[in-house]
Amino acid sequence: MADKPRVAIFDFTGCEGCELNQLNFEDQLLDILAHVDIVEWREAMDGHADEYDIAFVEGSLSTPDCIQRIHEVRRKAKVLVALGACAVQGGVNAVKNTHPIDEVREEVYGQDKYLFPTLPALPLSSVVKVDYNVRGCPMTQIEFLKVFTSLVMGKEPVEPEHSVCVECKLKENECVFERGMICLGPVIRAGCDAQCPSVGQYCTGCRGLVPEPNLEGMEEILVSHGLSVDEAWKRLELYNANEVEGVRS
Amino acid sequence: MVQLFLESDRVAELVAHLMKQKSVFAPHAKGRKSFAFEEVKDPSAAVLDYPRVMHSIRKFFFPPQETLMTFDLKENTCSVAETPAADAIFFGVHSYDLGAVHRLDYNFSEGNPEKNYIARRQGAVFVGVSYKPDEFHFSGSVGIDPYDTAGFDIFLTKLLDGYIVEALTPVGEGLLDGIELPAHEAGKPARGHFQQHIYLPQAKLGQVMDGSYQNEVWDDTAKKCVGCGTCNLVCPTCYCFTVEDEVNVQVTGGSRDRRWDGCMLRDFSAVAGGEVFRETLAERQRHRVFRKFKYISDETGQPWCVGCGRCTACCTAGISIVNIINRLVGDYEKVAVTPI
Amino acid sequence: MSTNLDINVKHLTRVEGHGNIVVNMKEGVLEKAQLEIVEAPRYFEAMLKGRSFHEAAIITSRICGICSLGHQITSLKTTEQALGLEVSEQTVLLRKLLIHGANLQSNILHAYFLAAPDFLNVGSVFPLVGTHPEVVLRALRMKRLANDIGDVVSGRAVHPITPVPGGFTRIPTAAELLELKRRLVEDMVPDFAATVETLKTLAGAIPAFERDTEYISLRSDDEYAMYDGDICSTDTGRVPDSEYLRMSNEFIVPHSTSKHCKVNRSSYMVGALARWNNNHDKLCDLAKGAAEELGLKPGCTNPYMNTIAQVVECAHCVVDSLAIIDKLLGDGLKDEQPNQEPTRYGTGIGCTEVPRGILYHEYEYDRQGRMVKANCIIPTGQNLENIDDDMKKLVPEIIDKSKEEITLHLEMLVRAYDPCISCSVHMLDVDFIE
Amino acid sequence: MINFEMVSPDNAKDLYLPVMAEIIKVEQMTELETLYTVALPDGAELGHKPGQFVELSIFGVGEAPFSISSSPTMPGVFELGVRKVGMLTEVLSRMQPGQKVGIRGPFGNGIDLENFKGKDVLIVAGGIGLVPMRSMINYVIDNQQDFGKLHIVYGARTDSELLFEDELERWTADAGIDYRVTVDQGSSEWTGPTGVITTLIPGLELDLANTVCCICGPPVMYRFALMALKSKGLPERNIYMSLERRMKCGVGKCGHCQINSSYVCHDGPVYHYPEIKSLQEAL
Ligand SMILES: Cc1cc2nc3c(=O)[nH]c(=O)nc-3n(C[C@H](O)[C@H](O)[C@H](O)COP(=O)(O)OP(=O)(O)OC[C@H]3O[C@@H](n4cnc5c(N)ncnc54)[C@H](O)[C@@H]3O)c2cc1C
Ligand code: SF4
Ligand code: SF4
Ligand code: SF4
Repeated sequence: MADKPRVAIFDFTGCEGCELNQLNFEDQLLDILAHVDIVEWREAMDGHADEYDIAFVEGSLSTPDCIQRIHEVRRKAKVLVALGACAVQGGVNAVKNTHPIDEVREEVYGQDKYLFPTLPALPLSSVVKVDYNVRGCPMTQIEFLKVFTSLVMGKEPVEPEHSVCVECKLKENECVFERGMICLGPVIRAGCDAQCPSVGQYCTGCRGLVPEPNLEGMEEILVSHGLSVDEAWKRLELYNANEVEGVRS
Repeated sequence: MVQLFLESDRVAELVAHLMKQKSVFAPHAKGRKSFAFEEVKDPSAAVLDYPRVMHSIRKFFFPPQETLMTFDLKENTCSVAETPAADAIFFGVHSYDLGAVHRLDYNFSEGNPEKNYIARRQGAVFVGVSYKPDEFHFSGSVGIDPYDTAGFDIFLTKLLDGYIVEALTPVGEGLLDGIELPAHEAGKPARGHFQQHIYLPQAKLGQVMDGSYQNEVWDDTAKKCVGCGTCNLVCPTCYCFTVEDEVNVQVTGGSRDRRWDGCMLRDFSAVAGGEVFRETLAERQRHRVFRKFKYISDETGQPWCVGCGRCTACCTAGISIVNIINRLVGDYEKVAVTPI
Repeated sequence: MSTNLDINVKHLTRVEGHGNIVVNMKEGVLEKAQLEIVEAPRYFEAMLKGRSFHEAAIITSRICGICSLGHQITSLKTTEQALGLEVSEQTVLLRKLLIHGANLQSNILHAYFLAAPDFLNVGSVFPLVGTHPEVVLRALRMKRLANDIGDVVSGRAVHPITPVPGGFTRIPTAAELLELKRRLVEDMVPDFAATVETLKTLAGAIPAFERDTEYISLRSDDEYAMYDGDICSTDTGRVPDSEYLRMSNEFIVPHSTSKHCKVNRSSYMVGALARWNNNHDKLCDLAKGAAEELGLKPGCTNPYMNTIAQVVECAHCVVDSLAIIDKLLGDGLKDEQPNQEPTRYGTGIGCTEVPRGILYHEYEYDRQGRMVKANCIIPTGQNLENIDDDMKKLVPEIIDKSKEEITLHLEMLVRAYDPCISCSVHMLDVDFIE
Repeated sequence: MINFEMVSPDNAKDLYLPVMAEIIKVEQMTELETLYTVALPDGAELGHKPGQFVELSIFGVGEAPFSISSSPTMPGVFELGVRKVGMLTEVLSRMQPGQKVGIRGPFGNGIDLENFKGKDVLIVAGGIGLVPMRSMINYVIDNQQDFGKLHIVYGARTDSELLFEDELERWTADAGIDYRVTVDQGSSEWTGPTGVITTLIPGLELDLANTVCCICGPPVMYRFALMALKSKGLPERNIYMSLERRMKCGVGKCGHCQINSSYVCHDGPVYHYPEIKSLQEAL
């Protein structure tokens, strides 16, 4: 990328919190703009672009229209970065996938449920090739900057594979288990600097599971700290329903 | 050795006296029921009666995250980061944590002596305090007594109403100059009992480990272990690290930083191409325990575990290193012991 | 004068979420003037079913990143009422502080980043970096501080972390609050004055358009109602929040994946302008002064003035934040644990003023503390019918203008409402024809 | 207490600070592998032994270990053969002559030349394993008087992945070298043998008691090469192998490269087989 890379930002099914978090780079926004040209960003500007070097995409895929649009984005983008839990894992949206889809529709539409088409909430990677992930709900700002500077430098961003506990311990936080709470940190990917335990809240798992998680072991931990088996899996599912579904027996 | 007496309500006075001479670091209450070593700002906030601090004082000599060098991307140059000497009094250290510092001294000094650690380590003065073993301590089983004064400049032994104060080095004696303390006449009280034990004398552990490479305990433990790495990160004798370059947003420079790492983590031994040299949690757990009880121990004759109990206390899955060792001891002695 | 007009703005920019403006006039007869909501439906009520009360606010705050704090606080109030969890005065004060922070950040974002480019005739805030650097830097500084209120008090401005049922998992320190106070006084107050000055020079760009409608907001005797109060209509006065269903009356229209609302007339408006019309007497002097300078008068019926009402409200947020910080520090911060021991299991209703207007949640929990039923009524949904009615009145009034100008007027109108579309589609998925 | 004396700060070293070395020449060997010729500042000699490695760093990207591929007999510069596999090697693959990289080292024990002197030398190299072994090969060639016969057994996945083609030709032509090569899967142009590297070992004519062997290749190769060599009758004590592990410091501190109790960066990467036979994690 010789000249300034052209960047486009898109949103699919999600809360747009990740995009907002980009607008929240008050201290770095001008530096970021110095390195790239933003050519399309519906939430913040008018205009469309036909081609771009990097597409940042927020949100999960949940309608036929989404699927069509993501293919188009992929075609036009050299590098596609999934932004946030919805785009990377399906996010909170995927909780609906754990209920039979008919039940979901009935809950919302009652007898009119067959009027409305819907798909399970899917991560981008289930439909197109995703080059890099910026995880988190909302996407983690420090990680976004890492991926961003890496792309500007032309190097591959690397994703952490260790658990949130590692970062939590580096900060010498009191483990929230010590406060009689539960926490998903042991099986969740680091990169957020253990944001939630650092302020006394348990890690709800927004950054996705570590590779090869021992989920049975995690279930045992949660149950030994007072959750029912069902509740334990529900907590694990909050952001990771698409991954956990396969494992839960 | 001259023994002096410090009343409980004069501890803050002693801390204030020490603060006049050097900066003082001491345990402070942190969170709901934890303790952490921090620089003392208010002498009355220093705590002497605590089970264990979350991180041992290793964090001052080998910080959790540390910049090794900074670099300039435009000029393609680098310069080494400052590593100032600690030059402070560490007040209220438990004997096992000082034992752990000595082990780190060995690791960073033998082979290639590392400036970062050794420079930071300079000027450190240690004031120890005895402790009452809780349900996790087992340092008695690895040869470190709660009253062990080895390496301390001053040691405080807890009595009901105060502390016996002993200056053990000339530095320690100097620090006590100018504070009036009465002599302590009676001897030291008997120390509290450990609730946790390894069921075999330390000297025989080497033999136990020799036959333990293939043992079911590793697989059994791996079923419960979630590989979060906490046991490595809290261990006062763990010294592994990883290194990563950070680049600023302007993309003009950055720093090469290191942070604590742990052999329980999957990516610790992963290389490009996807090969992971210790693929399973069982192999990783074994490596951790062997690092504490065999590998360096064969070289030095000392266990590299100091019995602080942190890894057990912090393990959310409830895995106990004492139970693992005792399972191995049991198999070695052919007797049944507690399950892990 | 053209008698045929066909406007179709697909995926309107600089609003939150996906919506299309469709206007269709044939031979002088307006066939269609509406905001079509095409955001994908998200099924939040279904997601909440069976979830622990610990998770309710975590999930509902993901309805919307822009108003995540509003959803979170409303959800917590609802859960606390349903489970009989008392919260301390400190908790309430901290929540009010958070609401001010969120309101500030949202209003500043809207005024500077989303609306201002219209006044200055550019497509986004980015070109302003070159042409009006001091304005952009000021906007960033104000937004940073507003977000920092969220970061300090709730751990993170977007999807706050520490507010949980029964209180907070972490209480900010006195030093952190003092620093916020210092920055509010030293930076925010002068920046606000400068904002008013800047806006005064742009006031001519605000279209003159009036349409009388019903305005609904919270109202309280004690203060400018944000955290709680009665539901108050300019048409029919105050009712308690338990009557929220009657005061919103959701109904389905075919061109929107979000439900519409009406009460006493064909439509009503919520948001900063509704709050101003109902509660201007409760504003602080700084806000009242700003309103006067910017020409915002009680009983205002120009929806474009919503942006101005938002700016005026900012002054109140700043002044009241300072008062809250003083009170918290004066009382002394207490390291309280959240109260999470339910005393009952039943139904709760929560309503709060969030930046875009009144937000209602209603939950029912079972005896395990799991959600049985949930209902959320979102401000943008309540405004949609009002937007359509505005457009229907506006288009004939400006039909002499060029198509581009008409389109811009319509886009500006919709943006003036600062609609938050992803919020509004929590419920419905309706097929519509473009 | 642990019985030892801590080094004084004056004797401790800045272990992690690289010197800036210049890339003199870049030669694309295959699609993935590139050979870099590197010069230290002020014409300084690296002073390495065959089998040692350096830590190469690119600021902002990171640092990684690479074996020194040139023989110590090559003056003034040294060579690194690098396969593009990840973050650092990808950025490195775009670098041009004149650009500078950080170098620390040489590190590691290197090949214990004393044990090879006066003996026949057998090199078994798989894939990129030829990169480190080439240092030894060229060292032996340049010091022929000190060694007996040189056998080279080399295997690659395909003929397009064969490294150092000029040199391979020279080795083939040199009557003094017994050079054998095989590829797992040959292209239509390939006329040599196909099959995994171990298929070449039975046919070797070795003076078993007087031949010292060094093996280097991908992790899976070691066990099979060993089996073949042992069934050939080569005594275990004549076998050396160069191993690879993740490394973060190269100086025996970071812990990543440990094989049981042994540090690859310090005690290796070249191991005497009888010494690591008992290390379960080695092979
Ligand atoms: C003693 C030794 C000699 C080597 N010699 C050569 C050589 O001559 N030519 C060559 O192409 N490769 C060699 N390697 C392998 C080379 O170090 C890796 O290919 C390189 O680290 C990959 O880095 P990367 O950043 O491109 O890959 P990434 O996958 O992005 O690696 C990320 C990080 O993982 C670590 N890592 C990954 N793979 C390895 C590995 N195999 N060994 C150590 N650390 C690793 C590095 O620290 C790196 O920073 C050698 C390795 C060792 C240990
Ligand atoms: S609080 Fe959570 S992330 Fe932190 S150490 Fe405990 S379990 Fe791990
Ligand atoms: S601690 Fe857990 S829930 Fe919180 S930001 Fe990190 S990964 Fe997400
Ligand atoms: S292994 Fe466990 S008990 Fe032993 S020193 Fe380390 S943390 Fe303490």
